[in-house]
Amino acid sequence: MRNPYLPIPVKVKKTFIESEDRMLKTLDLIFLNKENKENFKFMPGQFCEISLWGKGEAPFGIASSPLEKDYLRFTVNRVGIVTTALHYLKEGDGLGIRGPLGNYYPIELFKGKNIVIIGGGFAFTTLRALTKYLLAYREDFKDITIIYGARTPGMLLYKEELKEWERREDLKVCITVDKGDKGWQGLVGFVPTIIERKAPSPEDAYAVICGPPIMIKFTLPKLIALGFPPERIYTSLEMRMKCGIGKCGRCNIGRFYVCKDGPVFNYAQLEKLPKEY
Amino acid sequence: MREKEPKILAFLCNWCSYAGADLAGVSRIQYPPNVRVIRVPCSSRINPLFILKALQQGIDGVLVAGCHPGDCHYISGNYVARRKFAIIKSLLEYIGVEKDRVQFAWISAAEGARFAQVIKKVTEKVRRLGPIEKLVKTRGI
Amino acid sequence: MKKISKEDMNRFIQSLLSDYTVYAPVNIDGIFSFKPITNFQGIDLNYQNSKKPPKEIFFPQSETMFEYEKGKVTSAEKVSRKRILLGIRPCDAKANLLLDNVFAGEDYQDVYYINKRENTIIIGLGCRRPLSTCFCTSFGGSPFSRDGLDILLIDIGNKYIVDVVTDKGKEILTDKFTEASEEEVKLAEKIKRETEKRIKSEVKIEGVKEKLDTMFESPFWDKLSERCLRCAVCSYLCPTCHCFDIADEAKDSQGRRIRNWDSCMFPLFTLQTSGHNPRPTDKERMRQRVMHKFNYFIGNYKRAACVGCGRCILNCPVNIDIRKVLKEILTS
Amino acid sequence: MQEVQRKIREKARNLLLAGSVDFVIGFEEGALLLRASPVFIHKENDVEKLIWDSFCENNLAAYLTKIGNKRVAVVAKGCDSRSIVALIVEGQIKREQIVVIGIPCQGMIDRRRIEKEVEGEILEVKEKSDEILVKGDSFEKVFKKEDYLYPSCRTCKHHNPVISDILIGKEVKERAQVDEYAEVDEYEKKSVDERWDYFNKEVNKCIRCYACRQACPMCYCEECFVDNSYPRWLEKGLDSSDLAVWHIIRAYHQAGRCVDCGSCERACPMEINLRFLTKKINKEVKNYFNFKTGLDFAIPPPLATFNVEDRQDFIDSGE
Repeated sequence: MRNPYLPIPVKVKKTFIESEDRMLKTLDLIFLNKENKENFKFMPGQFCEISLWGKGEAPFGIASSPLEKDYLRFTVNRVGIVTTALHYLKEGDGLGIRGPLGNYYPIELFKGKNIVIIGGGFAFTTLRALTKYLLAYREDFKDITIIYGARTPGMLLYKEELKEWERREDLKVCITVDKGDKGWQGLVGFVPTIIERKAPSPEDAYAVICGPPIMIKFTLPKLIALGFPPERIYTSLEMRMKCGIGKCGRCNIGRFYVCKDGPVFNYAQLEKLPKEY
Repeated sequence: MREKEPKILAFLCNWCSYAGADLAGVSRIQYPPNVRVIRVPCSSRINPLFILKALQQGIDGVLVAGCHPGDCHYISGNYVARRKFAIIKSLLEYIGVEKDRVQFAWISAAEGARFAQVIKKVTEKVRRLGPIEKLVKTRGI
Repeated sequence: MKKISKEDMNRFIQSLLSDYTVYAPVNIDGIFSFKPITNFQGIDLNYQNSKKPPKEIFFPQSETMFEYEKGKVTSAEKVSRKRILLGIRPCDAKANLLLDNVFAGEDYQDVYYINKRENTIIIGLGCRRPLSTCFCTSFGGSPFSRDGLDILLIDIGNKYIVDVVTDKGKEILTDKFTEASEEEVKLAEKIKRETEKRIKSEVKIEGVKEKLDTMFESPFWDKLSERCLRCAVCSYLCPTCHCFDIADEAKDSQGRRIRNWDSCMFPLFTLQTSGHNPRPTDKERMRQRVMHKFNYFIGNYKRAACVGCGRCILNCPVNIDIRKVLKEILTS
Repeated sequence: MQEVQRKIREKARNLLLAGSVDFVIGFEEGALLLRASPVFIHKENDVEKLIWDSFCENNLAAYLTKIGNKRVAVVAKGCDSRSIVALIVEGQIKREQIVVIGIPCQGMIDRRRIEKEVEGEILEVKEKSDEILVKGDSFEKVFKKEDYLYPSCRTCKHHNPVISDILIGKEVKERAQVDEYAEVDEYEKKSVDERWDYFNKEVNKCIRCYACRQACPMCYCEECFVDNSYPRWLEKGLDSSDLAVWHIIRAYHQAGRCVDCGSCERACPMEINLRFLTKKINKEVKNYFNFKTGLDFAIPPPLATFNVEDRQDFIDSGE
C-alpha cells in the first residue's frame, strides 16, 4: 500500500523573484529519482503539498504545465512559516512534495470551445499551467483570451512569458494593472472593468477565473451579465488544508473536500454549496 | 566517565547585568564556562515561557538577572518583572521542580566580580542537582 | 455459541499477552481508558464505557507518521505486533466501521489507520447497563450488536457467552472455550432483549438530513451556539470524529511529522494564513459539527456519523444535548 | 430556592420588557440530572425557562467577553460576581453594559462525587432545603448538601455577590473560619519528588480539549499562547512535557485573575485536579501582593503594577 502522507523527494533547480515587493518567488523543482518523475502525472489545476523538513506542509497550485518536463513550477507568496522558509531555499536544496492532488480544469469540455482565462494577482499560477497546456494543443480550441490583472506592473507574474504571449497571433492577451508606472503602456483598471470593456463573447465559450476573493466577487456578475452560464464558469477554491487527501477535515465544504473533490469547481456547483469559503 | 557538565542559560538585562558580565570579562575574572547568555532589553522582557522552554530543551538551570531595584533603565521594568518572577518561581517549586533550577539575581554594571560569583554559585547549585529530568521533552525535541 | 468461565477468561487474556499487545479498559482515578496491559489484573471490566473512545487505538490522538533526518525519511510508523482490543462496547465498534469509510475508503488509503486496524482483533463486551443517555438503537446499533467485532462477549454472571463473529476471532479461541448449553444461550438472549428494552432514549434520525439541507442559513445555529464554550470535549470524546492536524516537530536536521486530533470547534481549525476564516464565529463552527455528522457524512456514506454512545452529552461542560439538538432540528 | 427562581424570572421579564437589556444569561433545567445549563433569554416569554437550584455550577461571566456592545443581564453567584469585577478592572467589559442579578449562593453540589457514591445510574433527583435525594433502579440515597459541595464552594469566602444591581435572596453567612489554602499548605509539605509525581500524574490525563480555558471567564485572550504558531511555544501533541508547560502557564496566567470558582475543574472531562495549581497561585498573590481578585474596582491587577517594597527574598541581590 502506498503511503499518501510520504513526500516525494525533490530539489530546487532554480528560483527567481517574481514581484517588485519580493514577496512572490517562483521555485522550479526537479525529482531526485526517475521513477517518481515518471509516475508523476498531472493536469493543469492540480496542486501539491510542498513539504519542508522541520517546517511543515502547505498546498500550492502547480504553475507548470504537464508538458514542461524539466521541472515542476510553483510560485509562493511569502505569508506564513512554510512560505517564508520556501523563500529562503536555494538552488540544490532538498524538499518534498505530495501530489498531484485534487481535480483539474475540465480540458475535455474545453475542446472546440472559446476559452476566456481571467486571473488576478498571484492566483495566476495554475492559469499559467492551463494556458501553456492549451497553447500546446492550440488547434483543439477556438479563441483563447487571457485577461490578467495585478496591482502594479511590477507585481505581474511570469512577465517574460506574458510578453511572448502578447506577441502571438493566436492568443488575445489583455494585461491590466490597478496603477501603472512610468513605462507602462498597457491597460489600467480593475479586472471586472476590463471584462466589461473587452466583453468576451459567451458564445460557445468557457471562462476560468482565479484571483483574490474580492476580484471574483465583482467579476462574476459581469460574466453572468455577459451571458456566461454558471456551469461554464470555472474557478479554483482556496481553503486551509493539511492532508490533501480528504481525511483531515479542514477543507470540508458541504459534503465535499476541496482538496479531494476540488479545488476546481464551476459556479453551478458552488451555488449549491454552503458559502463557507 | 566524567560527569556531564551542567548547562546554564542566563538571561541578562542589557543595561546592568550584561554590562556586569562584560566587566567580568574585561577584568579577566574567571567564572565557570557552563553559562550561555541571552541578552534581553530588560528583565521584564522575560516571559516565564522562555524559562520553561529552556528547561524543556534540556537546559539544567536558568538564571535571570536584571538591574537592582531603582536602577532600571526603563524606570520600573524590574519591579514589574519581580512580581512575575515571584509567582512563577513559587509555582515551579510547588509542582516539584527543584528550587535551584530557576534562579534570579540583581547584578549591576559595576558588579563584574559579583557577576562571576553569582555564576559560580548558580553553577554549583545546579551541578548538585544533577542533569534535569523533569519537564524535559521526552523525545529530545 | 461458545462459553468461557470468567476465571478461564482471565487465564486466556494472560496467555494472549505473549503473542499480542492487549488493549483493555483500565481504571485510572475513576476514569476508564483503553491501555496496553501487562497483566490481566490490570483490567477492569466493570465499567460503563471508556471516557476517551477506543478509536484512539487505530487513530491515536497524537501519532508520529514518520521521522526524518537530513531531508530523508528514516522510518515510517508501522505496527508489526498483533493487537487485541478487549472489552469495547458495540457502539464504539460500530463507530470504527464509520471511520473505515473515511480512512479505508475507495480513494486514498490511510496506511496508519489501516495498518493498525488490520492487525487488531476486536473482542467486544455486550453492554448490560446502558445509561439513560445511550441511544445506540436509534442509529441501528444495540447493546449487543456484533457489527465491527470479531468476538462478542455476553456476561451472564459467572461466565461469558462467546459469539464468534469472524474467522479472525475464531483463530484465537482455545479449548477453554466450550460449547454453550441451550439454557445458557437462552439466558444470553433474554439478557440481550431485556437490556435493549432499557434503552429509553430514542432519537429520530429520519428526515434530519433533508431538514438540514434547508437549514444552512437558519437562525437556529445562532441560538444553539450561544452557550457553547467552543472547547473540544465533544469532538475529542466522540468515537466518530476524525479531523486532525499535521505538524512537524524538529530540531536541527532531525525531526518527525506528527498528526494530532483537531476539532472543528476551534477557531484555528479553518483560519487561513491570510487571516481569512471561512468559519469565523461560534455559529459556523457549531453548524459545521452538526452538519458534518448528520448531513455531509450521510451524503457521502449514507450514514450519520453518530453511534449514540452519549459521551458528548455526558461530558459537555455546559450540558448541550445532541438528542435535543436533533429533535429541535426536526421541529424547527 | 423556589422564591429565588420566581424572582429571577420576574426581574428578567421586567428587564427585557423595559428594553434595558438585550438578553439575560441565566440557567435552565439541564439535559441531565444533577445539572443545569447556561441559557440566553432574549424574549420575555422565555423567562419561565430560568431556574435556580444547587446545580448552577457554571461561571456565567465566561460569556461576557463575547457580548460585543450588547447590554446584558447576568445571573451571578459570589464567584461569578468577582469574575465580573475582575473583567471590568481588566477593561474587558464595561460596567454599564452589565446588569448583575446577584444571588447569594449556598454552594453548588459536586455531582461527580454523588455519582461515584451510588451503584448504578441516578434516575431521579429531588432537592430539599439542605438535602439531595437521589434514586436509581436499586437504590435510594440522601446526601447532605453541606457535605457534598464542590471543593471550591467548601473553601469559598464570598458566597454573597460582591456587586449586584439586583440582589435576589437573603444574604448567606460567609465561612469566616475556613482556611482557604489548607490544601496548598498540606501539599507544600510533601517532598519535591512527591509533588512532581502528583503533578505529572494529573497533567498526563490531559487531552488538550481546552475546556478548562474555555470555561474560565478570565481566559479571554484573542489568541492563547498555546495556539500561537509563530513562535510556536508548544507542540500540539500529548508529550508530557508540553502538557506540563500548558498547565503551568495556564495557571500562571491566572495570577491575580482567578476567583477560585472551580469552573475549569468542572469542565474538565478527565477530572484533572486543576484547582490545586490555581489555588497555589491565589495563595502566592495574597502572600506577595496582599491581593484577592474581584473585590475592589479601585485596585489594579497585581501583575500590572508593583510596589517598591515588594518582597524579593527569592532574588540574589548580593546582600
